[in-house]
Amino acid sequence: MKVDTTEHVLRAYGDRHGDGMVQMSFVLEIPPGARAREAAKRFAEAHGLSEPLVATQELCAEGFTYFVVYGHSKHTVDVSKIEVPEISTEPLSREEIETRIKKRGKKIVVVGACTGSDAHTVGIDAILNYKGFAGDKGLESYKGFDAHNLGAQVENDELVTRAVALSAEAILVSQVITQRNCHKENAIALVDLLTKKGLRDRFVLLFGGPRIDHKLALELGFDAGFGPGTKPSDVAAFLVEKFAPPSVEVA
Amino acid sequence: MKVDTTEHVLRAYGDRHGDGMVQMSFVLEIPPGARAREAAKRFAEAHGLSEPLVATQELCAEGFTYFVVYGHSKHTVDVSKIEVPEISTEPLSREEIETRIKKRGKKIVVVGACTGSDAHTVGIDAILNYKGFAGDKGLESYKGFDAHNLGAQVENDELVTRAVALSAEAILVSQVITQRNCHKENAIALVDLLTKKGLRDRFVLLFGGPRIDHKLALELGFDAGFGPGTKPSDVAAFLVEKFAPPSVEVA
Amino acid sequence: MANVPVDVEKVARCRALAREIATDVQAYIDTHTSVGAERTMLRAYGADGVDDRGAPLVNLAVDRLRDNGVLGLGAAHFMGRKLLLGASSVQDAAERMAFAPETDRGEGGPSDAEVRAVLEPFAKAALTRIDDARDARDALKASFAATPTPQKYVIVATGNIYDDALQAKAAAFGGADIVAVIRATAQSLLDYVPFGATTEGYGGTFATQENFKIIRRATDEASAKEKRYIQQTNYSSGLCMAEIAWMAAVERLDMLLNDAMYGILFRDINMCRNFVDQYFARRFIARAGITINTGEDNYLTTADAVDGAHTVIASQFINEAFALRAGVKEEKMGLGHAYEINPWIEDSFLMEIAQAQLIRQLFPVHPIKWMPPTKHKTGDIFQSHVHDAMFNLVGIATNQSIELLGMFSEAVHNPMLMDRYLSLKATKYMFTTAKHLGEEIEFKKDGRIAKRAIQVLDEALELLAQVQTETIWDAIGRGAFGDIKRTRTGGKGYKGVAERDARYHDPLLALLEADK
Amino acid sequence: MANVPVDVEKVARCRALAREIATDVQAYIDTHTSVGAERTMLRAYGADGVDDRGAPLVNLAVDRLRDNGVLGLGAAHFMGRKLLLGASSVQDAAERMAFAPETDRGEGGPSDAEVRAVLEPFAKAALTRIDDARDARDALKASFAATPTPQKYVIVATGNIYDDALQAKAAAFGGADIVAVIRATAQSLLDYVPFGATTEGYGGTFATQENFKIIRRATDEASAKEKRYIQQTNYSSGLCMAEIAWMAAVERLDMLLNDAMYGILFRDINMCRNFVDQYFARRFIARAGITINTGEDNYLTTADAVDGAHTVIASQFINEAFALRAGVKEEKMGLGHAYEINPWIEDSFLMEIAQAQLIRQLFPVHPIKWMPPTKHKTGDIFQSHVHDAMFNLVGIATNQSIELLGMFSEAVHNPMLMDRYLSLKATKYMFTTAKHLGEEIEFKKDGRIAKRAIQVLDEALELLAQVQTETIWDAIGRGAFGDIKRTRTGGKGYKGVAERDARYHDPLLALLEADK
Ligand code: B12
Ligand code: B12
Ligand SMILES: Cc1ncc(COP(=O)(O)O)c(C=O)c1O
Ligand SMILES: Cc1ncc(COP(=O)(O)O)c(C=O)c1O
Repeated sequence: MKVDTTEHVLRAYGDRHGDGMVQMSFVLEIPPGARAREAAKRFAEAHGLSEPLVATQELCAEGFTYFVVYGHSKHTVDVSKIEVPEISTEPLSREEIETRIKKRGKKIVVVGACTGSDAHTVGIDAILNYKGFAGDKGLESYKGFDAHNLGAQVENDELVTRAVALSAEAILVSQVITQRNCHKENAIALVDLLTKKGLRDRFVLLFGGPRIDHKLALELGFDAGFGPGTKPSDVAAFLVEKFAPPSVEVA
Repeated sequence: MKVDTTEHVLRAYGDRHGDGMVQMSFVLEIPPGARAREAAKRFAEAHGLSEPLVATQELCAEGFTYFVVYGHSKHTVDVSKIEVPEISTEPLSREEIETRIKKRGKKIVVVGACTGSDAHTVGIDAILNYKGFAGDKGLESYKGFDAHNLGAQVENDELVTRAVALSAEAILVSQVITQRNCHKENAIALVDLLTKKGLRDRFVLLFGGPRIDHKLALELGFDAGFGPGTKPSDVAAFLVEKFAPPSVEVA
Repeated sequence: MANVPVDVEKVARCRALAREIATDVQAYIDTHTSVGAERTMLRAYGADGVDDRGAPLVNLAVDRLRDNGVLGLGAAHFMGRKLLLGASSVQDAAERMAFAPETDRGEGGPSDAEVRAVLEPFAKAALTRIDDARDARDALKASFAATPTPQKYVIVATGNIYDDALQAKAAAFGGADIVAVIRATAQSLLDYVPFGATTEGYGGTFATQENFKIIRRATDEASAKEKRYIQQTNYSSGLCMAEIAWMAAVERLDMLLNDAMYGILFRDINMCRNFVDQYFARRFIARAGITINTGEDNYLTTADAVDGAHTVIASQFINEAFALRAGVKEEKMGLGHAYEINPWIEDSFLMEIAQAQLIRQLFPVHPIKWMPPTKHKTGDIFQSHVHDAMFNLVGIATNQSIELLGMFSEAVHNPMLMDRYLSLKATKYMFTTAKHLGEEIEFKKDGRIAKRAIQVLDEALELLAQVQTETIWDAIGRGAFGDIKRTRTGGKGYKGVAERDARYHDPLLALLEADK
Repeated sequence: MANVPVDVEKVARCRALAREIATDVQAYIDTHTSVGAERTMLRAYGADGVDDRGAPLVNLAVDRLRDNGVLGLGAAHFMGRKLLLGASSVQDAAERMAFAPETDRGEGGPSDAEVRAVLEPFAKAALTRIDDARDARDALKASFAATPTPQKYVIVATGNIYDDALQAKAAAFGGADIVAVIRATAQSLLDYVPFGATTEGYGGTFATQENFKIIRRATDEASAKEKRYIQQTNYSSGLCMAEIAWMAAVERLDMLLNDAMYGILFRDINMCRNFVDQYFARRFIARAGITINTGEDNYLTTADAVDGAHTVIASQFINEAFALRAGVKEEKMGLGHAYEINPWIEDSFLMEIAQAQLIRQLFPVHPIKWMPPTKHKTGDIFQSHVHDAMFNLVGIATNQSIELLGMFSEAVHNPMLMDRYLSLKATKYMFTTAKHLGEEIEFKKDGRIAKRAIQVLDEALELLAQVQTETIWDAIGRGAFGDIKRTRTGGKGYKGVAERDARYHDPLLALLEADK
């Protein structure tokens, strides 16, 4: 863990050091007016804002008021206490990746999909397909990877069946829809399924999507999590560290 | 006090009834990344948000990150407990105002100013000058009012001197600049000054400005407060109720 | 109005090519049917309801035909037989189709002519039901002043139809002209339509006939309150696109998301199935006077919006050609496009203007539907709001017909009450402040905007020529649209397609096909 | 570039009338001085420091002259005498002026010629100090690529100079080209310049020489870091406008808010005082190569922006005429205007385009300064951000030179770190996405935009003709600008004005006046 500043206990910063300024917006079911303003102030105060300023209150639907409030938050966050698991893999060059896998002697087989009813393939395509993301080519473009993209709306069952059939070493799951945590449910169900089948240890399980981070992925029983902005080469590097560590010298 | 809904205990409303959704934005002195995301989450949680979603984190200055966070606020506000003093004056027609003052037998003399170092005259001008505000003509336009607008940057001392000299019955104070509560300080200083001089009871004291409300004005020792959107006719009606109540039948 | 240069010759060639592309597919459509199509016919004749496990009666009836290998005769054929063989009503006939112990192979007994004859009054009743809904809509609409364009279209998507109704009214209060209830993520791939009012759905709310009614009631109430006709829309897509089209027709919806190819590309629905279904769907849509919204905007979420601009236009010509074959009028074709260019590209605004104006000119009587930026949105809701503002500006300047409003929270969640309110407010502002901008400006000849418009149309023409040569089946196979590749027999729902028997005849379909 | 029609004849008449208006006032200026002007000369010669109660030495020295009724001889006269009578330095001379027990009435002793002679080297040294700062600025600026227009100007205003410095750097990081430190509300009316670094101010931070240095250091560091020249600006306004101009000159500021009439109208500073002071201020500004920003934008905060549009233009011609008389080059005249029309008015955007483009054409070589919407901003920060976006769009399309960026929190508070960051981000977006829009479009002949431009110029011409007839003194008296009325002898600071004695001569002023 790196510590970034000598000051660990942070307050919000707006105008002057330590002023704790934060902005909030919300809707309450009350028509605008003096009482609504007071309600918004108290609501803001309940969040720990002092001297809340109700910048605007507008009728946004019959009986509902939209508020913008500013206030000085009393809250602090002690960043020295934050231990976030981070993927420690250093970026590797394409050559390094190819060489290491070559040394290992066989391709790394990966299977990826966007699971459940989720049809957002752009993310998993970015990681797996040749085209890649932001100029960084996908796993398909590496000689060392054998990448199978099952596309969207793949049920966990089918994903596992295909992974077994292809003798995959890693399973890459993408989840974009997160309404009422359906991504978590889907992910947990996959881990459960693998565990039940006694296959959990056979695969390195990667989880990715705009609302995914490494911490969450670990909590859900995956081996790593990748969030927004992930590049295919990040994933390649991670897998190479797993399957072809620098020391490995096998046939 | 009117009660607007049968439900008194309000939560924020975003997507579904009772979801408590609120939006926050703030800056913390930490560079973006996994730790920053976690810091923002904890910061949001400290405000009572559950399942905080860090929608964005961006470097907005060296070492500082700007965050947008959404979350489900656990806080509620019980609006049945809110008693806000409200100016109870009903709107009066121009004729009614003029007739009542005529009956009273003498004009209502008012003196207004934007005080201290505040140079924002647009508000007080809107109330006092002929032109008025949003099509509603100012007090100057009424036969029953003798309105003196001292303009901007008027010191409390001078305001009192002029009010006495003009035999004013009401003093109208406008304050627009509110940085670090200078408007409150200015207002309190005026009330203190009048009290010290034994003149407090001689005047009806009105306070107005974009950050002023009736409640605040009363707290500061004024007789009434007027916020954004006030029309001159609101002020006229208030003053007429004070100085020429319907019953009054003097010469 | 500022125009971009458009070569009418090229446009005519685009249309001719698209017509040929559709003709090729129509030959297939006219000789095939599907479980979805046949379920629709049963519903239209009047069958309804679910069994105790929630399975719709029409599914039970049609699945049995498919399992028996007689789907190609058409469900009407069997319904007619049941009616002739003693069923007391359409409902009873459908129930017999589903549950009767004996297997009906559609042979023997009544003659085909008798079958047709017995169905005739029910077919007419079905039409009347649609026509009545259409007339009711027309009458209600006529009681209000016409809505100026661009019409403001917003989505509600809470998953709970009652929250949706509340938010729909809130949207109308905020200035919306059109309210869409977004569908639950899973529904497209369900090969049946859920039943009744629903309160649980991820990413949206199930499209059910009861839910349609609930929102219709809410929007009608909103119309009365706001003194403005509030339109309702939903999705005629997925494996039940035709059934939903019928439901929408009788529940008086005003618009439907309906595309000849969206399901293939974005839901991996089998091509054959999708082409057949879209035709049946559109026959009902046409009769009902519903406006369709096509889905070309989606291409720009998977392909690059600068490189893929012409694919949108090529596809619009194809969608138009398909729609014409199903009897849909140009005035009811809300061809889709979108503002999806990476906003950080220099002069991206100029390219968006070129595209929007070009499409406006290519489809002058069509109520074209314009989609907001989505792909390049991030969680920076403030920046997102500005991005939408530019979209709105082009919308008013190029007079788009239907504008789906962008939401500043696009990259975060389905729009919340406040998000929608603010979006509507910002749009009203733009449509007011820049009201006559389009009339005030002209584009430089040979300028960037003009050149871009010419280039995009040229590329669209080229693509259409290629698709015409290779057929749409193969074009989709190589990823011509949205960078997505699909095979002719792959994808979902292929098993639900059947070749029509030579004796296939559906009197209601025949009536619908008599239009135009 | 899209142009609005401009009648060059009318423009020439506007300029001629403005010249006459300024000539009338210049006759007054040339025969008067003020405490502020004289304090400035003392500072320029090298006097500095405060007494133990914080009163600046130059105030003590000049107040004494005024109290003695000899201000009309000019402070230089007395300084020269003190130097001739044994003062060891300029500082010592100023101290003697302030504290010497005997009263110097400026008569007897050294001859006027001797006085001038002794001051000559100090006057030259004063010029050199200014020129050195100017050269240093030019050199530093030349070491970076030129900044494209519109240049992005933001304000910092924490009240604490150290927080300001942090925020100035943050602004540069975010993309700002120009950083202004907004002044404390009270400072304009102080008849002295506070001393040293300050950490308390309402609504802004005190302008002091030390504070200028602190921000210069911060912006220089930011320049090095961002590899872009970051400009610094402050306010040469209020009762100390000339002193601040001098401080800015030697502290290497790049721009100054400086207007011939702003103080009169918006700070109720006496006209005579203000006209005299602005002349002295501008003489230093001209020499220092500082760009001025005039304040016509303010008129639209008190008057209606549709009705008052022409007052802005009339005043710009007047400000130009005054500035020319003080030796300021057109290339350094950042004439001010603003986007202040009620955004909910139909076609308000078109009127804003007309105004911005007209001013661009009327003042083609001037680095015109454009102000964002403020008056119609509310606490709805989301809507406010969109409003600013439209301002930015017009800014890039009409190629404004200096653009003060709007803040979404305008109606709420002085901009915070985040507000400024987001404003810069949105502006970068607009300047990129619509980069060449101005080159791409043309305005319809006889369209709304063209007509509006013609109307506004006509009205400006009419107003100038009227002001020329009645004189500016009376025009302000009847509220010609910003709906604000002021009288010739009313307002603050009138007591600080003195008629110049026939013997008034300031060698430094003479050198400055030799320019142009
Ligand atoms: C494009 C898009 C679509 C396209 C999808 C096309 C396709 N084939 O993918 C279409 C138009 C079809 C679509 C449809 C829908 N969408 Co959509 N869509 C989007 C949109 C605009 C962009 C998503 C995207 O492509 N991002 C770009 C990619 C590159 O980013 P990414 O997914 O984050 O991937 C990166 C990383 O996360 C990571 N990554 C991702 N996966 C993985 C996996 C692994 C293993 C690894 C290592 C890394 C990794 O690497 C990638 C590269 O860096 C977003 C809004 C937005 N701006 O975010 C909404 C959005 C995701 N959609 C949404 C919804 C609700 C829907 C619908 C359900 C709406 C409806 N009811 O009809 C439908 C149904 C689709 C379904 N069943 O899933 C919501 C989701 C809300 C939520 N959080 O639950 C969003 C946020 C929009 C909104 N505000 O409503 N959508
Ligand atoms: C116009 C304006 C100016 C003009 C003022 C011209 C003038 N002669 O008034 C100019 C350009 C000169 C100006 C200067 C400054 N301004 Co200013 N200005 C504004 C602006 C844009 C609009 C204010 C306005 O006119 N509103 C319209 C009127 C009609 O509304 P109103 O005042 O609320 O009045 C209504 C009601 O409140 C009520 N009312 C008001 N007073 C009274 C009194 C009584 C008795 C009653 C009954 C009712 C009543 O009735 C009115 C009609 O409904 C606001 C931003 C904004 N959009 O709000 C900033 C703003 C108020 N200014 C601000 C600042 C900081 C300044 C400066 C100090 C900046 C600087 N350092 O240079 C200077 C200095 C001026 C000074 N010493 O006061 C800040 C204040 C921050 C704060 N809350 O402390 C604001 C919010 C801008 C910002 N975000 O920084 N400003
Ligand atoms: C034409 C069209 N149909 C349908 C949909 C979505 O519906 P579903 O994916 O639920 O079929 C979309 C998505 O926006 C669309 O554009
Ligand atoms: C030209 C000009 N000078 C000065 C100021 C403000 O400075 P002050 O009021 O402190 O003199 C402004 C305000 O925006 C201005 O426009």
